[in-house]
Amino acid sequence: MSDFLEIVLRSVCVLAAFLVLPLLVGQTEHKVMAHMQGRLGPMEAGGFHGWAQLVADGVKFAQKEDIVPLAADKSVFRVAPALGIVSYLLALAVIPFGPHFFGADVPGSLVWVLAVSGVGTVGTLMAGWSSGNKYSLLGAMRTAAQLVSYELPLILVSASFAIAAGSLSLVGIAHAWNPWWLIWQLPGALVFLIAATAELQRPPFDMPVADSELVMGPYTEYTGLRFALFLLAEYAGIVVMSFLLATLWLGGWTGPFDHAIGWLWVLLKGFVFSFLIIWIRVAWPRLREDQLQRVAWLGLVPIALLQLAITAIGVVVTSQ
Amino acid sequence: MSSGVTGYLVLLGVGVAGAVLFVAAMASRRLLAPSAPSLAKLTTYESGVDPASGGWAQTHFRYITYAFLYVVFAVDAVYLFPWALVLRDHDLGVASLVEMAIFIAVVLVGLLHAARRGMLTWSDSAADREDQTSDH
Amino acid sequence: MIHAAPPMIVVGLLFGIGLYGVLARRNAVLVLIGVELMLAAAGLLFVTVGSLTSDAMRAGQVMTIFVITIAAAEIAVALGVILAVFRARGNVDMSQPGESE
Amino acid sequence: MKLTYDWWLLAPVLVPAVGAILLLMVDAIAPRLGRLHWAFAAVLLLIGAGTAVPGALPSADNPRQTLCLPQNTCLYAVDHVGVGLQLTALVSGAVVALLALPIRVPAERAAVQATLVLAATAGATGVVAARDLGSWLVMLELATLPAIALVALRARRAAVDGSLALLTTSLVSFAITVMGAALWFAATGSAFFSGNAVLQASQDPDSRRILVLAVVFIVAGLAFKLSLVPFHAWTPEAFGGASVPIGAFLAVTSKVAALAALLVIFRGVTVLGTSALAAIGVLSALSMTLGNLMALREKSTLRFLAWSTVSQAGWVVLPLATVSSRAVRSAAAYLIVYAVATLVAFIVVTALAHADGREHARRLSSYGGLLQRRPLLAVTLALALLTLMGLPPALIGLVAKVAAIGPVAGSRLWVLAIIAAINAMLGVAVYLRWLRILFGARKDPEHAAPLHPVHRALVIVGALALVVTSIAPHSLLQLVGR
Amino acid sequence: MVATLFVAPLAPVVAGLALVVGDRSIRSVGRHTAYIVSLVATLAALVASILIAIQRPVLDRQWVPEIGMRLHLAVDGISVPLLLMTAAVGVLVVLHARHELPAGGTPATFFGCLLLVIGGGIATFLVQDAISFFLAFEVVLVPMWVLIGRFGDRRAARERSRAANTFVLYTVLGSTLMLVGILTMSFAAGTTDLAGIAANQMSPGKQTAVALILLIGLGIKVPMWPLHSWLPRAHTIAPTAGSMLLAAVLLKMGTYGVVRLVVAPLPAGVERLAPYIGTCAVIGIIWGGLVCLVERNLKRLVAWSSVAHMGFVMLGLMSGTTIGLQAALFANIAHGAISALLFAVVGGLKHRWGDDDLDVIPRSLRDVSPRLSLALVIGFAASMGLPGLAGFWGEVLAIFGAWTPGGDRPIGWFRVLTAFASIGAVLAAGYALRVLRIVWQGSSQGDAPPEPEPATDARGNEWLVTGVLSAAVVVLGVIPLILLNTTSGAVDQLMAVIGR
Repeated sequence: MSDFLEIVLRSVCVLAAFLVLPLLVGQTEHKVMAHMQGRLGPMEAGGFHGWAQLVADGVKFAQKEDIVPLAADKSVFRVAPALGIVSYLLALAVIPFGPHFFGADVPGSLVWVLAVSGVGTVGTLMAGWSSGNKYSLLGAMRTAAQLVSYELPLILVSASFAIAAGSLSLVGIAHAWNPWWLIWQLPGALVFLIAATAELQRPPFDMPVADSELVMGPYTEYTGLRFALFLLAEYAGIVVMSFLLATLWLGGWTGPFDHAIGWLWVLLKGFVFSFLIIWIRVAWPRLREDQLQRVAWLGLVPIALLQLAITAIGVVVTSQ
Repeated sequence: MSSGVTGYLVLLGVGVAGAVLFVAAMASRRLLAPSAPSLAKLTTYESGVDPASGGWAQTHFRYITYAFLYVVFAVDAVYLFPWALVLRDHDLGVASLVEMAIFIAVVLVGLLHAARRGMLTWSDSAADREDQTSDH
Repeated sequence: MIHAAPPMIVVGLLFGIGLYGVLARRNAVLVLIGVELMLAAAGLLFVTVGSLTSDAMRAGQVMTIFVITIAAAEIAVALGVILAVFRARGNVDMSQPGESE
Repeated sequence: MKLTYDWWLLAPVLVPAVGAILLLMVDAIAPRLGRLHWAFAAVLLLIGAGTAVPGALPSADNPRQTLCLPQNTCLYAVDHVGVGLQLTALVSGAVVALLALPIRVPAERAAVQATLVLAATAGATGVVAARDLGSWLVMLELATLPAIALVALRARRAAVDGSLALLTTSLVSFAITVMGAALWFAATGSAFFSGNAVLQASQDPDSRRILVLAVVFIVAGLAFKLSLVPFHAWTPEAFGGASVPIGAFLAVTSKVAALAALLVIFRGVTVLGTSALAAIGVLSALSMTLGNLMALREKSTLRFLAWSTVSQAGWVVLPLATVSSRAVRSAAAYLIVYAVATLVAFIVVTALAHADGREHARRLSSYGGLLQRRPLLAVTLALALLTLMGLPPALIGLVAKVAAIGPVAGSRLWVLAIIAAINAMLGVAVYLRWLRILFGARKDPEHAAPLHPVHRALVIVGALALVVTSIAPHSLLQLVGR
Repeated sequence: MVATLFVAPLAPVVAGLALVVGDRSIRSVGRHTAYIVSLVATLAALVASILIAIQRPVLDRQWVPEIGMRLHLAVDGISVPLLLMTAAVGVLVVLHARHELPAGGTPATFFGCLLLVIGGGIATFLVQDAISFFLAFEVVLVPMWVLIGRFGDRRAARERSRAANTFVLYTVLGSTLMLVGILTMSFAAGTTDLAGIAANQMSPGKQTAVALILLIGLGIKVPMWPLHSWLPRAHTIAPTAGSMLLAAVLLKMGTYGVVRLVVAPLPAGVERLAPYIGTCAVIGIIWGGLVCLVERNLKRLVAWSSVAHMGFVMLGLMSGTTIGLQAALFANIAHGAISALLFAVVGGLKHRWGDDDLDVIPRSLRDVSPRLSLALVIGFAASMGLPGLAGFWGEVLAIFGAWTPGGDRPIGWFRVLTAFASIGAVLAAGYALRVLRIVWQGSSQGDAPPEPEPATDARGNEWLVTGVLSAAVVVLGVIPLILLNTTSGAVDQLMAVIGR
């Protein structure tokens, strides 16, 4: 019984986190982008600096009519949005905010995160395929290409972190962290950041949803709440990836007084990366599809492999 | 939280929660959102012009080589994670390092060859180049 | 530890479905999927048995990884061939006999 | 957990494998070498064969093992039979490479094909020696997948059809084989093909049942690769579609791999008794009969050879219907003889296809009067066919048939023996068709070029090989030990 | 003098191969050269055989250990006569081929194939190792196939290839079945040596099974009713020389095989099967006789008559008595000589008149060609079993032996069989006389005047061949003991072994 209660509680907490954190990131994006572009961004909703903007957006989306085109593959079309959110929800559940402060502890949680976060992209793929729309199809294809190209460096560098720590669980990795990693794993971290951005199809890697040529890519046919769920999934993705990187590279909760405020450190580090991802969006122009693949295969993969080599050799040398 | 199974049960619960969230959202939409379908709304959107020839038009798929590369590499990544755990082992460490180095090197040769043969350049000419085999 | 029965049932199901797909479907891609299901069944059986038996070499788990790898290699080749077939024929239906030169 | 390494013992596998990588690198560095790669491949394979030779000497201890774990179970072991098979695979691979040498292909394709041949040969030599499930599966697949790619790489319509047939069957077969392996593991609880684990398993009725199931699965899976009826459907398609040297590769090297894989299992399951092996007898009988019957009415050379392969495969596994170490040797001996004869036949066909054009070489009828047109080719082909028939003057074929029937007659499987006898007759009828055409009315192609020197050399070597082995069968048969 | 053991079989084989291969690849060989070469080879073989027969050398050594094949060459009383006959017939055949060379291929190929067959025959009677016996058995197939298929009757191309293929397929089936039997026995005995196999006694049940397989296999070669159907076809089509070899050498291999592989090592099995095989033999005798009564084609008639004769041989073998065995061996040789003679003569006639149908033979052959007609008379007289000629002893002794069968064979049934066999003998007399009458007084309906022929009578080689064969027939008929004595020793041994 107590087990059951515990399970429910944890699930609810994770859900809550999942609903709050992305909104924070989203709001941050609004404001940061605005200020970087010399604007104010949302100011009205909720009064103080438009803090309730995204809530308002949500309400608005909920009220919009939901259209399923005749040409679409109905069932797939309807289910697609769920995949994104569920996958990132599951990923978020295992990210530790402290040595004993996490949704679910599973051995090899790193592998778990990598596995489920990949599924989110499949949701996009389904959306694009089922829409029965040329833009969407093209977008879906590009999504697939991007997935296959950037999943790889992501996995490789994650492996590099795992090797450095000698553990597959995020908690274990965070425990094994020491300041040297900041330099030792720096290339890996950069690759991770870029690959993650690409995975999330954030600018400058938003070729699939390139609104200027593909309208909205896979999401073209979506309206109302389903569309909102895709947005939610995107920001949830940002959250997951940032916190994951924070755990892997910056040792998660480790920091001054971490036994007391470890979770705060995690949040802090996480948001730093979220901020970076937003910044990247503002700073760089969109890459062309061929440039995308080139970056992945001739840039990230070799660097990732290099990082692997460095890590492995380092581990062997130090452990002998 | 001791037994190894509970963690997975929590994940199950989280999954359920996600599903519930989705269902709830859809329900709320059903309550709040209007529904007045019309043909104009339901037709495929192609920037205003009437849709030509169904949505699943034959688009040439240039990424197949990337798909191959991904399959090869990503699966090889499978070996990295177990490796992470044995690398610190004293009598396996160095040996496994060497083996993994050989392994990655072989894969890299493949990548190198693919790159050299223009599989990674952005064109499908490599895929269906005219072949002048003397036929047998 | 996890009980043996459920995984075994899953193994049976996967293999059966895969076999059905192989036998019933004429589209090469679907056959390929069927094969993958069978392989998955085999892998699951390996890892289950491996977790039940106390083997110093973790043979079961290792075998699973091998199977996964080989399956991937197969997919690579298979996709290539299927693509070539599609280029040559315009469909990947296996029931129609190939004209053999 | 330390392993012992004996690099000389591993060389027959490593040389081709490393060679494949080298070839890719060379091609990446100097992309314009083109067909030169075939020469590299041939040389590498011959070197590999050279490294295998010491094991073939009667003095060599039997079996020779390496990659041994502390509790001396070894992952790699070659006995005399194994060495024989390894040599066959390597040499046949080299011959295929040489056959392909003169054929014009796009520069980038030659390299890839050569690499694939090397890789597949490495797999074939490896599966011979594999003594644990893991390397067994990996090597088996390493021997199979490149073959599919090789067939597909010709990129002609028919080749593609053939490769699709080959692909689907081999994928399914592999899935079944893996399932069998998993069941094996479940039954014995060990990933080794060691007899004693099987013995323990065969004590307990439950695990024995699982084990029998596993063996059935594995045999079925390998039957695909050996193209035994009823798993033979891909053979004519693939042979008809593939380029002729690749056909030779499928007919010889792949078969070596498949039989080697079967033998590895066979050694393990002898404790199960004949119950599990009755299936092999049935398959063998079916393949012999159907293969011969279909070959009797076949008009295309390559498909003819495909059907002959089917029936010969039946002969190869014929001894395995009985449980004895003699059976293993007999099967290996027959396979080697079959390999030599078939290879020679393919050499002739390739040479002809290169000189007179594939279209001409593909019709059986167009071999009319080859004796007047190209006596060398005709005589060599006749020798090869006689060997496959098992009639003097091709003594070696006769000896092979004796070896194949021996165990069956020895353990008094009358039905099987008589079916074999009838099929000996059918086989003679089959090959006589072609032989008659050779001596028959002359039929010239529209344009005939002289033989390519490499091909001519190969033909002569092949003829000599058949003659020598016919005069002294011992020279070839001692490969499989005694 | 071990060398003779090699010379006897190898001289023809090597020469034959040289002729066949050399003719194509090096330079085409002329008719005369081919003739000389083959004559020399066969003479060498004959001389060697005679030496062997006198000195009885033995050679025994490893050959192909993988299949337990030894190189064991020797002769005994049973094989010596066959060996000599084969060698002698070989020479005669070559002589005859000089006189009558069929079209269809180069002379070198023809002579080469003849030599290969002869060599194979000689080898068969020399080897003492079961597997090499099988091997020698197979050697003759391909050359014989070429002889029938390429050099056969020019008038019927399709029939030619059919006859050739039927011959090869039947024989291959037979020999492979024989191989199965051989392997079974050698596996049980642990040796492939004929003596060793004979020494090892299997359980009666197994013996019966093996004996059945072997008898079916060898019965095809002998040929024994109902497995004979390839023989008439082959004989009709084959060139004269081919027919002579077929009758005098190949069929003997079959019976020799029965003696060596069935009668000697499997007494119990033979005893159990004897009634049935004997029945088949007798049916063969009657059947052959009846067909001969109506057959108008001379060559086919002779062929059918040999089916009948072989029936006698099998009957003798099945009787399981010394007499019967002796009779069988004697009849074997006798039939070799007689049918060789007949085929030579009939072939000559066919050569002359382009057809061997009884109708086309003009009025009273004896006027046209006395020598040929004499030979023909002798031949048919012998084959009808006239006392004083070779045919007589074989048949009479066979019937005599079968009248009181050895072991616990069903006496009653064997008496019935013998009765029918003697009826067969009567039939033989019938058809022989029929032919002779026609030859003597010309054909009943063909009243065309004999068109003048340049060389209608036998001259030179043909006369030599027919003469020698006729002489042999007469000699064997007058003093059978020369043959019976040679065989008796070995036969007694054999009976001693079986008797236990």
